[in-house]
Amino acid sequence: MKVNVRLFAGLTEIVGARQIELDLADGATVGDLREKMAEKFPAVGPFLSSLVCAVNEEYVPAGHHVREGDDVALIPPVSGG
Amino acid sequence: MKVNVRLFAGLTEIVGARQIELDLADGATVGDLREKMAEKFPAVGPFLSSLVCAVNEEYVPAGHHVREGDDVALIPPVSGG
Amino acid sequence: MFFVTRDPLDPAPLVEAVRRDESGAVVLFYGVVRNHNDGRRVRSMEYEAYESMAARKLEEVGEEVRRRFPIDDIAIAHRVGHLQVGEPSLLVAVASAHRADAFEAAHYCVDRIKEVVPIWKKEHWDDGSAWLKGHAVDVAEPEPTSPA
Amino acid sequence: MFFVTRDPLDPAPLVEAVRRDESGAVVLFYGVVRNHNDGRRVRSMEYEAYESMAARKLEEVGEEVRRRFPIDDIAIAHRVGHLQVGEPSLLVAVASAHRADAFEAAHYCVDRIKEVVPIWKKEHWDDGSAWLKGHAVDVAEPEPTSPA
Repeated sequence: MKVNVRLFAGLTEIVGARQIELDLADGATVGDLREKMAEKFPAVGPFLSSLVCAVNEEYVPAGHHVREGDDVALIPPVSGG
Repeated sequence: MKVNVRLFAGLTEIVGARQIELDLADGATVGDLREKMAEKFPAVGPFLSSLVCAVNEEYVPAGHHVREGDDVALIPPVSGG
Repeated sequence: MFFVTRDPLDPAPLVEAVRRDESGAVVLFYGVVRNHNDGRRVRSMEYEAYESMAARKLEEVGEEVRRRFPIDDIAIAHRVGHLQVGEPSLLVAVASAHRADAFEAAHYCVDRIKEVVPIWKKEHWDDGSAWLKGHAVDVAEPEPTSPA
Repeated sequence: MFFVTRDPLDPAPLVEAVRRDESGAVVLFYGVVRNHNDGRRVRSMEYEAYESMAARKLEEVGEEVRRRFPIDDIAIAHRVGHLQVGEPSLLVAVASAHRADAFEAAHYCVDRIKEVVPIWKKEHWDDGSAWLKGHAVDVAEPEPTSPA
């Protein structure tokens, strides 16, 4: 399945895009998505451990299953306020 | 010596004036002033222990000597804010 | 900026006065007349002050807060007269580089104002009124007047 | 009232929104762009948000604060875009009957915003710029979603 992933802040600059498309196996988890991300964009590797995934605007753990059509975002460490 | 004493809040209502004149011996202390006050206005008696004296806009202890021309005020428990 | 006034309080000038370009946080406290106290319905509140001394004491409290907390600046305004429910009687503005200092300093400041500033309030109910009990000023233990 | 906006922040509507006739205290917090950080001179600050999620998270934080503290109400506004030194990026307003609750709730609220709301800032200096390190969101330990 194809999943669109939103990127923000420094991640946007590393990848060079605000949104990317990843090709994932059906039943893939957020953990799988992160591995695919590191594979496709090696420069993201050093930051992967600090990234958290949001699916449909809720933070989800690595074991969460992604479904086609989900609104997925990779969230770097936050610094609002 | 004659000393003018400012009164506030509930004290004004008990005494019926915003300012009174007391006749004190030269060298009188704030403690003496309070006694004179209780003598002249017996209704103030029950409240005397909670009253503090300010001389020239500074709180002073009971042993403080009052001088002619001092700006004296009796300060009931405060409730600003 | 420390003052006692009969006019409605406007927070904007206080916030302007305390903020520096170094400030990352401003905390603004509003003391507001509320519609209840000690289980009674309050209709309005009358504030009386020994005005000249109260303004001096507000400044003294402000200076004490400046000594105790690493803040950029502090401002205090207290209103007197007859206030309706919802109207602010007290504004305290504190600016600091870091937020914890502004929160702590503003809270401490309000506590001190209630202990030492010669202002009194009288509650008005539907069927009467009374001066609040208040806090007897502690002359034996004044606030510190030199740096701690 | 919880929102993310590109427009300059105005505190008055937030204070209006949170005050009730029961409220005796309103605490208003301003997070402001300051001219220094980590020993460097800051010229301006750029805020980026995952806007729709950030607005939801501000509301979630507000609801968490309402559950944890006996307050009358809370409102939060966060600005995004390019802000100059001295401009507020964040406003938090809390009203309560008693002042300690408003101070504590507002302080806790700001701490939580910095932990969970998807907003990022980039410092601009005279000779460059960088995204701030920030706080990795803790997914294993989300904020409580039911009453404590």
